[in-house]
Amino acid sequence: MELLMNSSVSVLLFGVTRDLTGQSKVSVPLSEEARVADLLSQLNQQYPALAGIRSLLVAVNGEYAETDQILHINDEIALIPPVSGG
Amino acid sequence: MELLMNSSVSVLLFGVTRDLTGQSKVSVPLSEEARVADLLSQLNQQYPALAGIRSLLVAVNGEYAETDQILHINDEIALIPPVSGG
Amino acid sequence: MITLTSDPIDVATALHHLQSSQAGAIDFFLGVVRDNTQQRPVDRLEYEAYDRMAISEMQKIADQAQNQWPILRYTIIHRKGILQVGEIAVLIGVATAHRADAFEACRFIIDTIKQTVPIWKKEVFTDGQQWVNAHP
Amino acid sequence: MITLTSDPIDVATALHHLQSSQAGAIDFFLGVVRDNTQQRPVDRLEYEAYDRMAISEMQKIADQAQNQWPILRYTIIHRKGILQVGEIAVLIGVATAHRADAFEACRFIIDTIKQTVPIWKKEVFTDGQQWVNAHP
Repeated sequence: MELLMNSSVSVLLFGVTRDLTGQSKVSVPLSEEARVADLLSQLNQQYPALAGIRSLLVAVNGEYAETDQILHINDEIALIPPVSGG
Repeated sequence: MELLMNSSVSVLLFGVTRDLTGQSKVSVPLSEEARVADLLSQLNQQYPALAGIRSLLVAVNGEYAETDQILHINDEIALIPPVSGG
Repeated sequence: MITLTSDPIDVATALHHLQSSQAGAIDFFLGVVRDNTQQRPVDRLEYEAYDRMAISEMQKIADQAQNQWPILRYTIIHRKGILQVGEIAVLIGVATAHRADAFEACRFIIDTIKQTVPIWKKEVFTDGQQWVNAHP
Repeated sequence: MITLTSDPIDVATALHHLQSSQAGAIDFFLGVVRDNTQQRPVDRLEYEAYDRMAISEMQKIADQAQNQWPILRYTIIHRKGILQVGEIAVLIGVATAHRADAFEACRFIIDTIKQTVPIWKKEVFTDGQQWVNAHP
Protein backbone atom coordinates (compact mmCIF):
# COMPACT_ATOMS: atom_id res chain seq x y z
CA MET A 1 0.00 0.00 0.00
CA GLU A 2 1.08 3.52 -0.86
CA LEU A 3 1.92 5.84 2.02
CA LEU A 4 0.53 9.37 2.21
CA MET A 5 2.90 11.91 0.69
CA ASN A 6 1.72 15.44 1.40
CA SER A 7 -1.51 14.21 -0.01
CA SER A 8 -5.01 14.10 1.41
CA VAL A 9 -7.51 11.49 2.55
CA SER A 10 -11.27 11.39 2.31
CA VAL A 11 -13.13 11.02 5.59
CA LEU A 12 -16.74 9.84 5.85
CA LEU A 13 -18.90 11.76 8.32
CA PHE A 14 -22.07 10.62 10.05
CA GLY A 15 -24.63 11.89 12.53
CA VAL A 16 -23.62 14.92 14.53
CA THR A 17 -20.33 15.36 12.63
CA ARG A 18 -22.18 15.45 9.33
CA ASP A 19 -24.63 18.01 10.70
CA LEU A 20 -21.86 20.20 12.21
CA THR A 21 -19.76 20.27 9.04
CA GLY A 22 -22.67 20.22 6.61
CA GLN A 23 -20.83 17.50 4.66
CA SER A 24 -20.97 13.70 4.51
CA LYS A 25 -17.40 13.43 3.21
CA VAL A 26 -14.47 15.79 3.72
CA SER A 27 -10.95 15.89 2.34
CA VAL A 28 -8.15 16.27 4.89
CA PRO A 29 -4.56 17.15 3.85
CA LEU A 30 -2.04 14.89 5.57
CA SER A 31 1.68 14.34 5.35
CA GLU A 32 3.45 11.05 4.75
CA GLU A 33 3.26 8.50 7.59
CA ALA A 34 0.37 10.41 9.17
CA ARG A 35 -1.39 8.59 11.97
CA VAL A 36 -4.97 8.59 13.23
CA ALA A 37 -4.01 11.16 15.89
CA ASP A 38 -2.73 13.50 13.17
CA LEU A 39 -5.96 13.15 11.27
CA LEU A 40 -7.99 14.03 14.37
CA SER A 41 -5.97 17.14 15.16
CA GLN A 42 -6.14 18.24 11.52
CA LEU A 43 -9.91 17.76 11.52
CA ASN A 44 -10.36 19.67 14.78
CA GLN A 45 -8.38 22.55 13.27
CA GLN A 46 -10.38 22.51 10.05
CA TYR A 47 -13.76 22.19 11.84
CA PRO A 48 -13.60 23.79 15.30
CA ALA A 49 -17.26 22.87 15.89
CA LEU A 50 -16.19 19.22 16.27
CA ALA A 51 -14.64 20.12 19.64
CA GLY A 52 -18.12 20.10 21.17
CA ILE A 53 -18.58 16.37 20.58
CA ARG A 54 -18.19 14.07 23.57
CA SER A 55 -15.74 11.73 21.83
CA LEU A 56 -14.52 11.01 18.32
CA LEU A 57 -13.13 7.70 17.13
CA VAL A 58 -11.74 6.83 13.74
CA ALA A 59 -12.50 3.72 11.72
CA VAL A 60 -10.12 2.54 9.02
CA ASN A 61 -11.47 0.10 6.44
CA GLY A 62 -14.45 -0.64 8.66
CA GLU A 63 -12.50 -1.32 11.86
CA TYR A 64 -11.97 0.88 14.90
CA ALA A 65 -8.39 2.22 14.74
CA GLU A 66 -5.93 3.07 17.52
CA THR A 67 -4.59 6.63 17.53
CA ASP A 68 -1.11 5.49 16.44
CA GLN A 69 -2.31 3.58 13.38
CA ILE A 70 -0.69 4.82 10.14
CA LEU A 71 -3.08 5.92 7.38
CA HIS A 72 -2.77 5.00 3.73
CA ILE A 73 -4.23 6.87 0.80
CA ASN A 74 -6.57 4.09 -0.27
CA ASP A 75 -7.97 3.45 3.20
CA GLU A 76 -11.68 3.98 3.77
CA ILE A 77 -11.61 6.36 6.70
CA ALA A 78 -14.63 7.34 8.81
CA LEU A 79 -15.13 9.56 11.80
CA ILE A 80 -17.21 7.84 14.50
CA PRO A 81 -19.01 10.14 16.95
CA PRO A 82 -20.63 8.51 20.04
CA VAL A 83 -22.89 5.74 18.80
CA SER A 84 -26.54 5.55 19.81
CA GLY A 85 -28.09 2.56 18.10
CA GLY A 86 -30.62 0.28 19.60
CA MET B 1 -68.79 -22.69 57.50
CA GLU B 2 -69.59 -26.19 58.68
CA LEU B 3 -66.79 -28.24 60.24
CA LEU B 4 -66.09 -31.80 59.15
CA MET B 5 -67.92 -34.31 61.37
CA ASN B 6 -66.81 -37.86 60.58
CA SER B 7 -67.61 -36.87 57.05
CA SER B 8 -65.53 -36.83 53.89
CA VAL B 9 -64.05 -34.28 51.49
CA SER B 10 -63.54 -34.39 47.76
CA VAL B 11 -59.99 -33.91 46.57
CA LEU B 12 -59.08 -32.90 43.01
CA LEU B 13 -56.12 -34.77 41.50
CA PHE B 14 -53.84 -33.69 38.66
CA GLY B 15 -50.86 -34.92 36.73
CA VAL B 16 -48.91 -37.75 38.30
CA THR B 17 -51.41 -38.15 41.19
CA ARG B 18 -54.28 -38.56 38.75
CA ASP B 19 -52.29 -41.16 36.80
CA LEU B 20 -51.25 -43.09 39.93
CA THR B 21 -54.77 -43.27 41.38
CA GLY B 22 -56.57 -43.53 38.07
CA GLN B 23 -59.00 -40.85 39.27
CA SER B 24 -59.32 -37.08 38.86
CA LYS B 25 -61.32 -36.70 42.09
CA VAL B 26 -61.27 -38.87 45.20
CA SER B 27 -63.33 -38.86 48.39
CA VAL B 28 -61.36 -38.93 51.65
CA PRO B 29 -63.05 -39.69 55.02
CA LEU B 30 -61.98 -37.17 57.66
CA SER B 31 -62.95 -36.44 61.25
CA GLU B 32 -64.09 -33.11 62.64
CA GLU B 33 -61.43 -30.38 62.79
CA ALA B 34 -59.20 -32.32 60.42
CA ARG B 35 -56.24 -30.42 59.10
CA VAL B 36 -54.27 -30.52 55.85
CA ALA B 37 -51.70 -32.84 57.49
CA ASP B 38 -54.48 -35.30 58.38
CA LEU B 39 -55.72 -35.26 54.80
CA LEU B 40 -52.25 -36.01 53.49
CA SER B 41 -51.70 -38.97 55.84
CA GLN B 42 -55.16 -40.31 55.04
CA LEU B 43 -54.43 -40.03 51.31
CA ASN B 44 -51.07 -41.76 51.66
CA GLN B 45 -52.77 -44.61 53.49
CA GLN B 46 -55.53 -44.89 50.90
CA TYR B 47 -53.14 -44.64 47.92
CA PRO B 48 -49.70 -46.00 48.86
CA ALA B 49 -48.43 -45.23 45.34
CA LEU B 50 -48.46 -41.50 46.21
CA ALA B 51 -45.44 -42.08 48.46
CA GLY B 52 -43.25 -42.16 45.35
CA ILE B 53 -43.93 -38.52 44.53
CA ARG B 54 -41.22 -36.00 45.33
CA SER B 55 -43.53 -33.64 47.22
CA LEU B 56 -47.25 -33.09 47.69
CA LEU B 57 -48.89 -29.81 48.59
CA VAL B 58 -52.54 -29.09 49.22
CA ALA B 59 -54.53 -26.18 47.86
CA VAL B 60 -57.71 -25.05 49.58
CA ASN B 61 -60.08 -22.86 47.59
CA GLY B 62 -57.38 -22.14 45.05
CA GLU B 63 -54.66 -21.14 47.53
CA TYR B 64 -51.67 -23.10 48.80
CA ALA B 65 -52.47 -24.24 52.36
CA GLU B 66 -50.21 -24.77 55.36
CA THR B 67 -50.25 -28.25 56.93
CA ASP B 68 -52.09 -26.99 60.06
CA GLN B 69 -54.96 -25.37 58.16
CA ILE B 70 -58.36 -26.77 59.20
CA LEU B 71 -60.50 -28.16 56.39
CA HIS B 72 -64.21 -27.48 55.92
CA ILE B 73 -66.65 -29.64 54.03
CA ASN B 74 -67.42 -27.06 51.36
CA ASP B 75 -63.78 -26.25 50.62
CA GLU B 76 -62.46 -26.93 47.14
CA ILE B 77 -59.47 -29.10 47.94
CA ALA B 78 -56.75 -30.07 45.46
CA LEU B 79 -53.59 -32.13 45.73
CA ILE B 80 -50.64 -30.36 44.09
CA PRO B 81 -47.74 -32.58 42.97
CA PRO B 82 -44.49 -30.83 41.89
CA VAL B 83 -45.40 -28.28 39.23
CA SER B 84 -43.70 -28.23 35.84
CA GLY B 85 -45.24 -25.45 33.80
CA GLY B 86 -43.37 -23.18 31.43
CA MET C 1 -53.24 -9.85 30.39
CA ILE C 2 -53.13 -13.44 31.64
CA THR C 3 -54.36 -16.30 29.49
CA LEU C 4 -54.49 -20.07 29.87
CA THR C 5 -55.48 -21.59 26.57
CA SER C 6 -55.67 -24.72 24.46
CA ASP C 7 -55.15 -22.67 21.30
CA PRO C 8 -51.78 -22.02 19.66
CA ILE C 9 -50.01 -18.92 21.00
CA ASP C 10 -49.68 -16.10 18.49
CA VAL C 11 -46.72 -13.78 19.01
CA ALA C 12 -48.07 -10.97 16.81
CA THR C 13 -51.28 -10.78 18.85
CA ALA C 14 -49.28 -10.73 22.08
CA LEU C 15 -47.10 -7.93 20.72
CA HIS C 16 -50.21 -5.94 19.87
CA HIS C 17 -51.35 -6.17 23.51
CA LEU C 18 -48.00 -4.80 24.69
CA GLN C 19 -48.07 -1.64 22.60
CA SER C 20 -47.70 1.54 24.63
CA SER C 21 -46.44 4.87 23.36
CA GLN C 22 -44.28 5.14 26.49
CA ALA C 23 -42.60 1.75 25.93
CA GLY C 24 -38.97 1.84 24.85
CA ALA C 25 -38.25 -1.83 25.50
CA ILE C 26 -40.16 -5.07 25.16
CA ASP C 27 -38.78 -8.40 26.28
CA PHE C 28 -40.48 -11.56 25.13
CA PHE C 29 -39.71 -14.97 26.48
CA LEU C 30 -41.01 -18.03 24.64
CA GLY C 31 -40.87 -21.51 26.11
CA VAL C 32 -40.85 -23.94 23.21
CA VAL C 33 -41.25 -27.71 23.01
CA ARG C 34 -37.87 -29.16 22.11
CA ASP C 35 -37.22 -32.50 20.51
CA ASN C 36 -35.26 -34.04 23.36
CA THR C 37 -34.75 -34.14 27.13
CA GLN C 38 -31.22 -35.11 28.06
CA GLN C 39 -30.74 -36.70 24.64
CA ARG C 40 -33.92 -38.78 24.94
CA PRO C 41 -36.14 -38.07 21.89
CA VAL C 42 -39.41 -36.31 22.77
CA ASP C 43 -42.49 -37.01 20.67
CA ARG C 44 -44.80 -34.45 22.34
CA LEU C 45 -45.65 -32.78 25.64
CA GLU C 46 -48.99 -32.95 27.42
CA TYR C 47 -49.82 -30.00 29.65
CA GLU C 48 -52.47 -30.13 32.33
CA ALA C 49 -53.56 -27.26 34.59
CA TYR C 50 -55.64 -26.64 37.69
CA ASP C 51 -57.20 -23.80 35.75
CA ARG C 52 -58.62 -21.46 38.39
CA MET C 53 -55.56 -21.67 40.57
CA ALA C 54 -53.10 -21.50 37.67
CA ILE C 55 -54.69 -18.23 36.62
CA SER C 56 -54.76 -16.78 40.14
CA GLU C 57 -51.14 -17.81 40.78
CA MET C 58 -50.03 -16.23 37.50
CA GLN C 59 -51.91 -13.09 38.51
CA LYS C 60 -50.04 -13.01 41.83
CA ILE C 61 -46.73 -13.24 39.98
CA ALA C 62 -47.74 -10.43 37.63
CA ASP C 63 -48.81 -8.27 40.58
CA GLN C 64 -45.51 -8.88 42.32
CA ALA C 65 -43.58 -8.03 39.16
CA GLN C 66 -45.56 -4.81 38.83
CA ASN C 67 -44.62 -3.91 42.39
CA GLN C 68 -40.95 -4.52 41.73
CA TRP C 69 -40.51 -2.99 38.27
CA PRO C 70 -42.11 -0.04 36.43
CA ILE C 71 -44.06 -2.21 33.98
CA LEU C 72 -46.18 -0.44 31.36
CA ARG C 73 -47.87 -3.57 29.99
CA TYR C 74 -47.41 -7.29 30.30
CA THR C 75 -48.84 -10.44 28.83
CA ILE C 76 -48.59 -14.00 30.13
CA ILE C 77 -50.00 -16.78 27.98
CA HIS C 78 -49.70 -20.42 28.98
CA ARG C 79 -50.78 -23.23 26.74
CA LYS C 80 -52.38 -26.50 27.87
CA GLY C 81 -53.22 -29.76 26.11
CA ILE C 82 -51.05 -31.66 23.66
CA LEU C 83 -48.10 -29.76 22.15
CA GLN C 84 -45.84 -30.91 19.35
CA VAL C 85 -42.12 -30.12 18.98
CA GLY C 86 -41.63 -26.47 18.00
CA GLU C 87 -44.89 -25.23 19.51
CA ILE C 88 -44.89 -22.38 22.05
CA ALA C 89 -45.86 -23.58 25.55
CA VAL C 90 -45.58 -20.23 27.29
CA LEU C 91 -45.12 -16.61 26.28
CA ILE C 92 -44.14 -13.82 28.67
CA GLY C 93 -44.02 -10.28 27.33
CA VAL C 94 -43.09 -7.19 29.31
CA ALA C 95 -43.05 -3.59 28.07
CA THR C 96 -41.14 -0.94 30.02
CA ALA C 97 -39.58 2.45 29.33
CA HIS C 98 -36.02 1.09 29.72
CA ARG C 99 -34.54 -2.27 28.84
CA ALA C 100 -33.07 -3.51 32.14
CA ASP C 101 -36.53 -3.54 33.71
CA ALA C 102 -38.04 -5.50 30.81
CA PHE C 103 -35.35 -8.21 30.99
CA GLU C 104 -35.46 -8.52 34.77
CA ALA C 105 -39.25 -8.58 35.09
CA CYS C 106 -39.63 -11.07 32.24
CA ARG C 107 -37.10 -13.41 33.76
CA PHE C 108 -38.64 -13.11 37.23
CA ILE C 109 -42.06 -14.01 35.81
CA ILE C 110 -40.96 -17.14 33.94
CA ASP C 111 -38.70 -18.31 36.80
CA THR C 112 -41.55 -17.93 39.31
CA ILE C 113 -44.16 -19.52 37.06
CA LYS C 114 -42.04 -22.65 37.00
CA GLN C 115 -41.98 -22.72 40.80
CA THR C 116 -45.55 -21.97 41.87
CA VAL C 117 -48.16 -22.26 39.12
CA PRO C 118 -50.17 -25.53 39.17
CA ILE C 119 -49.47 -26.64 35.64
CA TRP C 120 -47.92 -30.02 34.91
CA LYS C 121 -46.29 -31.41 31.86
CA LYS C 122 -45.83 -34.99 30.81
CA GLU C 123 -43.01 -35.76 28.42
CA VAL C 124 -44.05 -38.39 25.94
CA PHE C 125 -40.99 -40.12 24.52
CA THR C 126 -40.93 -42.58 21.68
CA ASP C 127 -40.36 -45.30 24.32
CA GLY C 128 -42.26 -44.17 27.41
CA GLN C 129 -43.50 -41.13 29.31
CA GLN C 130 -43.00 -39.22 32.55
CA TRP C 131 -44.47 -36.33 34.51
CA VAL C 132 -41.68 -33.76 34.76
CA ASN C 133 -40.31 -33.16 38.29
CA ALA C 134 -42.76 -35.66 39.83
CA HIS C 135 -40.27 -38.18 41.14
CA PRO C 136 -37.12 -37.70 43.24
CA MET D 1 -28.93 -13.66 10.70
CA ILE D 2 -27.92 -9.99 10.78
CA THR D 3 -29.94 -7.36 8.95
CA LEU D 4 -29.76 -3.59 8.64
CA THR D 5 -32.88 -2.36 6.91
CA SER D 6 -35.10 0.61 6.12
CA ASP D 7 -38.17 -1.63 6.15
CA PRO D 8 -40.41 -2.21 9.17
CA ILE D 9 -39.28 -5.10 11.38
CA ASP D 10 -41.64 -8.05 11.44
CA VAL D 11 -41.57 -10.16 14.58
CA ALA D 12 -43.31 -13.17 13.04
CA THR D 13 -40.66 -13.41 10.30
CA ALA D 14 -37.90 -13.13 12.89
CA LEU D 15 -39.50 -15.89 14.96
CA HIS D 16 -39.60 -18.09 11.90
CA HIS D 17 -35.83 -17.68 11.45
CA LEU D 18 -35.24 -18.78 15.04
CA GLN D 19 -37.11 -22.09 14.81
CA SER D 20 -35.03 -25.08 15.78
CA SER D 21 -36.31 -28.42 17.00
CA GLN D 22 -33.66 -28.35 19.75
CA ALA D 23 -34.74 -24.92 21.04
CA GLY D 24 -36.52 -24.87 24.38
CA ALA D 25 -36.22 -21.13 24.96
CA ILE D 26 -36.35 -18.04 22.80
CA ASP D 27 -35.73 -14.57 24.14
CA PHE D 28 -36.69 -11.59 22.02
CA PHE D 29 -35.71 -8.05 22.80
CA LEU D 30 -37.43 -5.22 20.96
CA GLY D 31 -36.23 -1.64 21.16
CA VAL D 32 -39.21 0.58 20.42
CA VAL D 33 -39.53 4.30 19.73
CA ARG D 34 -41.18 5.86 22.77
CA ASP D 35 -43.07 9.12 22.86
CA ASN D 36 -40.75 10.96 25.24
CA THR D 37 -37.16 11.35 26.45
CA GLN D 38 -37.01 12.56 30.04
CA GLN D 39 -40.55 13.95 29.73
CA ARG D 40 -39.73 15.85 26.53
CA PRO D 41 -42.25 14.82 23.82
CA VAL D 42 -40.64 12.96 20.90
CA ASP D 43 -42.11 13.33 17.44
CA ARG D 44 -39.88 10.77 15.67
CA LEU D 45 -36.40 9.27 15.58
CA GLU D 46 -34.00 9.40 12.66
CA TYR D 47 -31.48 6.55 12.49
CA GLU D 48 -28.34 6.71 10.40
CA ALA D 49 -25.74 3.96 9.98
CA TYR D 50 -22.27 3.44 8.58
CA ASP D 51 -23.69 0.38 6.89
CA ARG D 52 -20.70 -1.85 6.15
CA MET D 53 -19.17 -1.31 9.57
CA ALA D 54 -22.49 -1.54 11.42
CA ILE D 55 -23.02 -4.97 9.91
CA SER D 56 -19.48 -6.17 10.61
CA GLU D 57 -19.62 -4.90 14.21
CA MET D 58 -22.98 -6.64 14.76
CA GLN D 59 -21.42 -9.80 13.33
CA LYS D 60 -18.55 -9.54 15.81
CA ILE D 61 -21.02 -9.26 18.67
CA ALA D 62 -22.98 -12.26 17.43
CA ASP D 63 -19.75 -14.27 17.11
CA GLN D 64 -18.73 -13.35 20.63
CA ALA D 65 -22.17 -14.32 21.97
CA GLN D 66 -21.90 -17.66 20.17
CA ASN D 67 -18.55 -18.26 21.85
CA GLN D 68 -19.99 -17.48 25.28
CA TRP D 69 -23.37 -19.22 25.15
CA PRO D 70 -24.68 -22.38 23.43
CA ILE D 71 -26.81 -20.50 20.89
CA LEU D 72 -28.83 -22.57 18.43
CA ARG D 73 -30.03 -19.65 16.32
CA TYR D 74 -30.03 -15.88 16.53
CA THR D 75 -31.35 -12.94 14.64
CA ILE D 76 -30.33 -9.30 14.89
CA ILE D 77 -32.31 -6.75 12.90
CA HIS D 78 -31.60 -3.02 13.13
CA ARG D 79 -33.74 -0.45 11.45
CA LYS D 80 -32.50 2.79 9.87
CA GLY D 81 -34.25 5.87 8.48
CA ILE D 82 -37.19 7.73 10.00
CA LEU D 83 -39.14 5.90 12.73
CA GLN D 84 -42.40 6.96 14.31
CA VAL D 85 -43.45 6.37 17.92
CA GLY D 86 -44.29 2.69 18.48
CA GLU D 87 -42.10 1.37 15.66
CA ILE D 88 -39.46 -1.28 16.36
CA ALA D 89 -35.91 0.09 16.01
CA VAL D 90 -34.07 -3.10 16.86
CA LEU D 91 -34.94 -6.75 17.35
CA ILE D 92 -32.63 -9.31 18.97
CA GLY D 93 -33.78 -12.92 19.08
CA VAL D 94 -31.83 -15.81 20.60
CA ALA D 95 -32.86 -19.47 20.63
CA THR D 96 -31.18 -21.88 23.07
CA ALA D 97 -31.96 -25.20 24.71
CA HIS D 98 -32.38 -23.61 28.16
CA ARG D 99 -33.72 -20.23 29.21
CA ALA D 100 -30.86 -18.71 31.20
CA ASP D 101 -28.64 -18.76 28.12
CA ALA D 102 -31.28 -17.09 25.95
CA PHE D 103 -31.81 -14.23 28.42
CA GLU D 104 -28.10 -13.67 29.02
CA ALA D 105 -27.04 -13.80 25.38
CA CYS D 106 -29.89 -11.53 24.28
CA ARG D 107 -29.02 -8.95 26.89
CA PHE D 108 -25.33 -9.11 26.07
CA ILE D 109 -26.08 -8.51 22.39
CA ILE D 110 -28.30 -5.46 22.88
CA ASP D 111 -26.02 -3.96 25.55
CA THR D 112 -22.98 -4.34 23.29
CA ILE D 113 -24.76 -3.06 20.19
CA LYS D 114 -25.42 0.18 22.04
CA GLN D 115 -21.71 0.51 22.83
CA THR D 116 -19.91 -0.37 19.62
CA VAL D 117 -22.09 -0.41 16.50
CA PRO D 118 -21.82 2.72 14.31
CA ILE D 119 -25.50 3.63 14.23
CA TRP D 120 -26.71 7.03 15.36
CA LYS D 121 -30.10 8.32 16.26
CA LYS D 122 -31.43 11.84 16.27
CA GLU D 123 -34.36 12.59 18.52
CA VAL D 124 -36.73 14.98 16.83
CA PHE D 125 -38.82 16.76 19.44
CA THR D 126 -41.74 19.01 18.78
CA ASP D 127 -39.44 21.92 19.67
CA GLY D 128 -35.96 20.92 18.49
CA GLN D 129 -33.70 17.96 17.84
CA GLN D 130 -30.51 16.32 19.09
CA TRP D 131 -28.14 13.48 18.24
CA VAL D 132 -28.30 11.11 21.19
CA ASN D 133 -25.08 10.84 23.27
CA ALA D 134 -23.25 13.29 21.01
CA HIS D 135 -22.61 16.03 23.54
CA PRO D 136 -21.16 15.83 27.05
